[in-house]
Formats: sequence, structure tokens, C-alpha cells
Amino acid sequence: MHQEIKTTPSGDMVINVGPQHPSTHGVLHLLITLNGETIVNLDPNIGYIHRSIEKMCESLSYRQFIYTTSRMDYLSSHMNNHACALTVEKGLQIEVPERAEVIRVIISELTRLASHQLWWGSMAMDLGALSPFFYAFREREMITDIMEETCGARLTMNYVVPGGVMMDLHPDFQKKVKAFIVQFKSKIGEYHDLVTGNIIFQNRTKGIGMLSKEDAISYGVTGPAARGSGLSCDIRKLYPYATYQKLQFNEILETAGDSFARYMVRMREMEESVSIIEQLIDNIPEGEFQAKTKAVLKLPKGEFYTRIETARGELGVYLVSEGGTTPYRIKFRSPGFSNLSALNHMIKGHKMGDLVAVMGTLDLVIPDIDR
Amino acid sequence: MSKLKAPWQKMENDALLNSLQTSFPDAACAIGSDWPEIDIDGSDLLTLIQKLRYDEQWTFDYLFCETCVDWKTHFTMVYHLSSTKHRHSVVLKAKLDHDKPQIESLVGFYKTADMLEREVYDLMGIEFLNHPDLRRLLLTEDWVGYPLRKDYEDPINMIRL
Amino acid sequence: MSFLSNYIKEVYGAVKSLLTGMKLTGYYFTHPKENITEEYPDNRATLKMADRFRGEVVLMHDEQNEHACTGCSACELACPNGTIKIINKFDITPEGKKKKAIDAFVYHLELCTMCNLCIVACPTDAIKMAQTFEHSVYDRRLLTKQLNKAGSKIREGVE
Amino acid sequence: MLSIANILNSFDVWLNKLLNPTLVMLVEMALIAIFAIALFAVLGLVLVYLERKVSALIQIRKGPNRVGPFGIFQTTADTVKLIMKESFMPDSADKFLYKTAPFVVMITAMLLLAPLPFAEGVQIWNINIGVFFITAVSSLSVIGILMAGWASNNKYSLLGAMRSGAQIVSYELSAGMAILSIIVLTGSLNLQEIVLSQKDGWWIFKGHIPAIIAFVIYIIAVTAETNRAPFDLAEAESELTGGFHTEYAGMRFALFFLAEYINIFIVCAIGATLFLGGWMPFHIGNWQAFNHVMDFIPSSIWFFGKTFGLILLIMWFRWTFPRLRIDQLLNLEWKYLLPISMFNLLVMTLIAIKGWHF
Repeated sequence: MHQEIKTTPSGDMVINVGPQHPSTHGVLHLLITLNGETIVNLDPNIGYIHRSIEKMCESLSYRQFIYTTSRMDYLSSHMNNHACALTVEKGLQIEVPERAEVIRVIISELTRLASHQLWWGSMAMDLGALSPFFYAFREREMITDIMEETCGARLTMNYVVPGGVMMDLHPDFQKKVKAFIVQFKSKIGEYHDLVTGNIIFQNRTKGIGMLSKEDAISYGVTGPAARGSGLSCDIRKLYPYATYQKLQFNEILETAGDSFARYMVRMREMEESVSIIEQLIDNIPEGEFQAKTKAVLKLPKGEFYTRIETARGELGVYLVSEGGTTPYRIKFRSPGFSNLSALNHMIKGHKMGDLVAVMGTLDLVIPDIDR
Repeated sequence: MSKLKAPWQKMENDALLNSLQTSFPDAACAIGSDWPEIDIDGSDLLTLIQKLRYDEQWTFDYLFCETCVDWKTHFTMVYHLSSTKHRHSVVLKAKLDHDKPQIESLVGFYKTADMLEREVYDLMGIEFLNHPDLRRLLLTEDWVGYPLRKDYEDPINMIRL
Repeated sequence: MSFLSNYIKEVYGAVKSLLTGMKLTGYYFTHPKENITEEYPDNRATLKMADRFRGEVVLMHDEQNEHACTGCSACELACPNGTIKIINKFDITPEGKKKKAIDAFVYHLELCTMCNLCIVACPTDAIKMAQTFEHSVYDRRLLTKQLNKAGSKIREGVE
Repeated sequence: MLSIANILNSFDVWLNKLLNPTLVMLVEMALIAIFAIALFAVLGLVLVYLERKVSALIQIRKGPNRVGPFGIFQTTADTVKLIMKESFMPDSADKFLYKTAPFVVMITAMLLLAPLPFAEGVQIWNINIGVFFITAVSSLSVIGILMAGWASNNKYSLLGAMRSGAQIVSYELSAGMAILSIIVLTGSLNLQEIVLSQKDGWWIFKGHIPAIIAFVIYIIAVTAETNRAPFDLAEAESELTGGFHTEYAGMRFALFFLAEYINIFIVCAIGATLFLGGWMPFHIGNWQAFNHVMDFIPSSIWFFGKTFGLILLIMWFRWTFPRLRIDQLLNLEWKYLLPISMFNLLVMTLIAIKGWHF
């Protein structure tokens, strides 16, 4: 049969980007109305990887549902688990030992670094430079090796349990993290030489995908994408959790609001995460790594909300409990979902080539959007 | 996590609660587990949001979570609002009856509500009045039923634990 | 003339930024020793995963073909995906009392997400995570394994 | 002295003795055809292997090393695979255009082989308008790409073809300008004469500043013309999933793939002939001993060495730079390359008139 090209009444061409597309990093399906090369409208059609984690969690106990969240935003899986554990601990009023909190924060910052490095490699690849991906993975491989040694898995670590962490740190954890910091510090200059300084990259990202601060708030955009337009929304700074109160780190803000600003926020955030790890790695307090918890966890009747800062933005876990052993209703406020809702506003009037640049700086992870 | 909520948060909540109670005598305000809560009926949501959003005293300009809980007898729409200026947050709960759940759409106030409400409509079956384009977001157009409801029966892959 | 001067400055800045990028890739082009890739199938003999790496669940047997699993199915309850099925049988102890023992420890590897909750829940530390990661098989039925070996029985003194 | 030119002449004389002239011409044409196809096949294999090894080294990984020692037979395996693959055709495609597009692109690549001076006196067709012939024929390949893009009735390939059409047409301007600025010095279009005129030094040295600028512009324009590296918008895989050859598979795709690599070889060969003295050995002033040693290396090695040096440079571009957007690409050509190359041409003519070149 002759597949006629779907055109809108005004004669623009409707083109399907995805769900099987090299630069959507997952099964995101965008229906784009094109007028020649410029994009008129973008309608995301999501749900290809919708497992309804919220419905699954309603039949899992408070220890079991934590592992499903690492399948949501798999690049910051440790932070998702951390958020759920915090919610359960807030409900049960469990006092997490100091050592467990510090370990959790170190592994969170390592995951944030690994996620930003993968983002940097794949963004450069989207824009056509194929080599940076391998340089980014050289450092990221060191982090995943550390994770494999301490937590037992490379990506979905499942290292957090209500009350602390599952196992103690591996003996040469600190040695390897320090070796990584030395290597990362010597190679971050290369990242900037190869991509940030490159005139072609700057032309491709400067002034593209403008997002004003008011729009960022109205669209609910959070994380580095919002900090690129000057909105200070770093949950680690505003509503500090775990040991973030005691740490000295500054929130990275850029005001330009275009793709290059969002790019620079993530690059400087990598250095910030390294400085946080440096502050913590030498003084991990002694003590046990997990608080004593009862065999069956029963949260009291009521609702609990935790907000934490993942690599992509603000993750909220809203847990309503009826006093049973399983959550009555759970809602994950995922950062990718609202970041995606701003994409249509940012991409209007740009060219096809810019779609890839803007989506790169939004750093979308599709299972995080569909849940 | 200190046992008590962070001290600065506790003091702020009380101040916010008092100001809310003075201006909204009819709505039931109470301290929830994290933030003050306002329980209202679904119908007078718009007037409340109008004040909360544009009143200088609060400027709740950031809707960071909008969801719906199915209590089998009725639905509650839960709105978590926060203000980027004053840095305080409030939880808004609107009660909807179970058979014909309808509520005003907040797309006029918050652009993020567009996709959030489409998702709630898709999974919970809440009708959002004058929403610009209310379609199913995650599931296919011809899907029958609303999966996140408690009484949702799916013969194929529903595991009864 | 200012147009001409910043035109030239612009071109000069652009070319310089391109050259720094090329200098870096040129360095890697001329230094093959920087290579980081691992030739997986060839180094299979020497490849050793971290000892905490979670490959698959394994029931540990000692030389006398004895294991420590009492059949209490704590792991079955702890598992979020229903991967483990414990089938019990009752054998008669010498004093004539009925005693619960494990008949088959059915483990569905294709359902397992390696979340380690069963290992933590096991009271007698009978099961452990092995470091194997090559799980692909041609027939899906092979993925449903029975962990307790034939003729194995529980070790004395394990309660 | 055993040089390829003498062998060919003696072979030609021997043939003339055997057959009458028309038959000789036919036999020689057949032999040349076989030589061209053989050269294509070998070049295709070597260049694809070279590209994969260069990209592997730059990306700190190993590159093909399984099929044969150091992965040499990897490309032969690829070609066998491509030959055996089923080259299906989308049913709503424009049948005739779809089938002829790869051949148009391949024919232009083969035509361009004719005037190239492979070695001293070794040329398929020694015409006195060599350079003019090359610039004219090389613009035909864009027709093949547009045919492919339009015929496969796929939105992505349509977009890809439109982009590459605009790109190739506009970049031929500054490529032509760069070539012109060398022709101003040589005075003749015959490639053999151009190479001979560089006996006492390559044009890039003799033409000093403007020649170097022309060389840089030529390299940039030529990378754009062959749809490569920072300008590979036609088949930008991250945006258009494959551009004009999305719907092609099997042997047809192999033809496109091969034609792209042959185009790179040809444009680098022209660059080497015009700027780096073709098969002329590298002489330095009056160092007789050094020059004498240089003459020992046969001239074809000089030609292929210089061409492969330029190919390496172009491959280096590909693995370092991100891709330009279509409007930036055209902006670069019309606002930067063209004015500079025109100004450069003026300076070169001034130097040629005044005779300031060496």
C-alpha cells in the first residue's frame, strides 16, 4: 500500500522521531511537525516503557519496593533508592547511623558523576563528535568498577536498605576512589579542550533552546536544566538531607538559559561532586552501617513526602500508607517528566539539528519519564 | 536525618499555617507530616489556587507534584505547591466523588500541569475540565479502564498476591 | 576597519579551538598504549569479577553434599519478583518425629533481578551470590534451575 | 630504468605489432576498465580498513583485529556480507530512479580517475583540460544523491538529500576558487604539465602564503563536498538516521559506501597533484645528495603516499569535530570561505603577474 506522507492542513510534514531513533536514548517517540527544516510543533508520545512501577509498588513490602525504583532513572539508581529509604525511615522514625549516611552520600555523588559523564559522552555523540564518548567511559569505568566491588552491581546497585546500607564498604574502597579523583582531575581538562572549547560545538549550542527562569518554574523544570536559566533549585542546598548540611559546596548557576549554559552547569557540577567526595572520603565515621530494624516494616497511617536531588533534577517520593505492610499509594515525581514537558516550548522555531542539541542538554532518560 | 524535622522547617510551617487559617477560615487547614495541608472540596479549587498563586503573600508559583489517591469511596487530588520566592510549601487536597470525578484543570496557572493531568486522567480516570488537549498519555488510545484505580481488574497480568 | 579586525580575530579563535581539539585526538592517535578496551572472549580465563558481584543465586554444598537450607522459605517471602519457590517434604527422623526438609529449591533465573534481598533474609546463610555472568542459554526452560543437588541433605546441627 | 611508463609503452608497441589499431584500442580500453575496477576494489578495502583503524586509535580502542591478522580481512568480510545481503526496495519507491542512483554516483567516481597522473607518464587519459574536466564531472555526483533521496520515498532521505544538494553545490565554489589560484601559477590545465611545473619545488612552497591559504580552503571545501566529518549532514545518523541511503541495503548500499571512499581518494589525489606535486619527489634546494636519494623512490609511491597523507588528515577531522547545522554550514561557505578564497585568488594573480612566486 502506498504510505502517503501525513501532512497537516497547513501543508507541514509530520515526521516521527522515535521510538526507534539513535538520539532519543530510549523509546521516546516525538511527533514533529516540520515546515521545511524548522520545527513547528513537537508532541511527545510516551509510554513505550511504562511498567507502572507505582502499581507494582502497591503490592510490594517496604523492603522490596526500593529495588524497583533503581529501574526508573537507571543512571541515578542509587539516589532513587536513597529517596525511598529516606521516606520509609521518616515514616518509621528510624535513626540512620552516621556512617551509613556518609556512605550513601559518597555513592550518590559518585553516581551523579558517572551519570554526568555518560551524558557528556552521548551528547557529544549526538552532535556528531564520536570520540568523546570513549574518553568519558574511560573514567566512568573506574566508577562502575568501584560500585561493582562495594555494592555488588554496576548500574542498579540496590545498596540502600531502610535503616542504612546493605553491606559495609569494601576495604580498598577509599584507595580506589582517591585513584579515580586523581585520574578525573587530570582528564577534565581534556573534556573541555575537545568539546567545550570547540567552536562548532559552541555554535551548535549557544542561543539554542532558550528557557527563561519563569518558564522553568512554570514547566516544573528542575536540576541542571533549570539551573542553566538561573533558577536555584538544588534540593541538596535548599532542603538539605543526609549529611549535605555539613558539607561545603556551592550551587552551580548559569543565567544564559540556552543549551550551552545547561551544558556548563553539568560540567561544573562534575567538579563540585568531586570536591564533595574529597571532603567526605577521608573522614568516614566508624560505627555500624545499618540501624536495627524489625523484620516486618509497618509504616503508621498517613502520608510522607521526600525530595532529593538526582542527576537529572528533583525526585519526589509521595507515599500514602494505610498502616499495612505495603504502601497504599506511591507517586514518584520524576524530573525527566517535567523536563520533557518544556521541550515543546524550547524547540519551537528551531531546526532539526537543534532538536538533538536541546534534547542532549535536557539529559532525558526515558524509563524515568514513563515509570 | 535528625529525628525532628529540620528546626527551621517546623517554625516556618506554623507561621504559614496561621496565615493560611486567617485568610481561608472555611477550608480545613492542619499540619500534615511535612507541610501544612488544606483540605477543600473539588469544586472551589480554582478560587483557592487563584489566591495562592497570585497573592503577594504566598506566590505559590511552583507546582512540583500533582497526583490522585483512590480511597475506594472517593478520590483525593493532591497538589504539592511551593514558592520559589518565599521557599515555603503547602499541600492541597481536593475531594472528588468516585463515580464522576471532575475537577478544574490548572493548566492556566502552571504549564507543568498539562502533562501531569494527562497522566492522572490516563491512569486514574479523573476528568479535567477545559484542559487544552486531554488525551491518554502513556497508554494507547483504545485502552479500556484506568489501571491505577484500586478496583481495576486486568485478567491477563494481574497477580493477586 | 573594526569589522575586518574582529572578522580575523573570529577566524583565528575558531581555528585555534579546532586545533586544540585535533591536538588531543592526535595525541591519542600517536599513543596506542592508552588503549583501555578489554578483549573479553579471549581473556575469559584470567577475567575475575569482584567477589561481591551478584551473578546468580547458588545453594552452597560442601564435600559431603550437604547444604544448610532448612526449607523455611524466608527467601521466598523476601523475593520481590517471586523468583524462588521452595517445595518441602516431611521425612521421618529416627525418633519417629516428622521433620520438615527441603525437597526442591526452584530458582527462576530469568525472573531474578539480583537484588540480594534473599541472601540477606536467609537465617542460616545457605544461599550465596555467585560471580557468573554468562547466563545466556538457547532454551528458556534451562533458566529454571533446581539449586539443591540430587541426594543432598541438610547438614547436622543447622536449625 | 624499470618504470611503469616504459612497461606500458613497450606493451603498447608489442600490441600494435599483433593487432590492427582499432583492436588495440579496444583491448587497451578493456584493460583500463579492469584496472579501474581493480583499483576501486583495492582502494575500497584499504580505505575502509584504514578508517576503522584510525578511528579505533583515536578512540583509545583496538579496532578490527579478529578477522585475519590485525583484522586485515575485515573489509573483505564486509564486502562479501554486503554482496550476499538482500537489497530489497521499498515498494512505494520510484523504481527507475532508485535503481540508477548508486550507479550515477559510482560512474562519476570512475570518470574522475581518467586524468589523474598516477606516476611519471602513467595516465589513463592525458587531456589538456584535465582540471576543468575534474571540476565539471565531480558536480554530477550530487544528482545521484538527490535521485536516491527522492526515490526512496522516505522523509528522512528526502531531508538528507536536500541538505547534501545545497552543501555540495555551494562548496564546489570555494573548491574551484582554490584550484583556480594554483592554475593561475601553472598556466596550464593539463595535470601532467602541472606536475612537471613543480619539478623545482611544490606549488605549496613556491606559492608561499596564498598557496597555503588556498590549500586550507581546498581541504575544508573538499571535506564538505564528499559529505564527510564536520559536514556530514546528508547522512547525519543522530538526526536523520541515515540520510539519503536509509532505504538502501546490500549491494546498492555497498556502491554508495564505496563511491564515498573513492571520492575521498580522488579529491585527495587532486589536492596532492595540485599542491604537493603529484608524483614529483621531494627536493630541497641544492642538496644534491638528498635529492638524488629522493629520486630512488618510484614516482607512484610518491603519488600514493601524498594522497594517503591527505586522506589521514581528512579522517582525523572526522573523529574530532561535532557536526555543523545546515545553516551554519552554508553560512561558513558563503560568509567565510568564499570571500577569503576570492581575495586569495586576487593576491595570487597579483603575485603571478609580478612574478614574486619562486
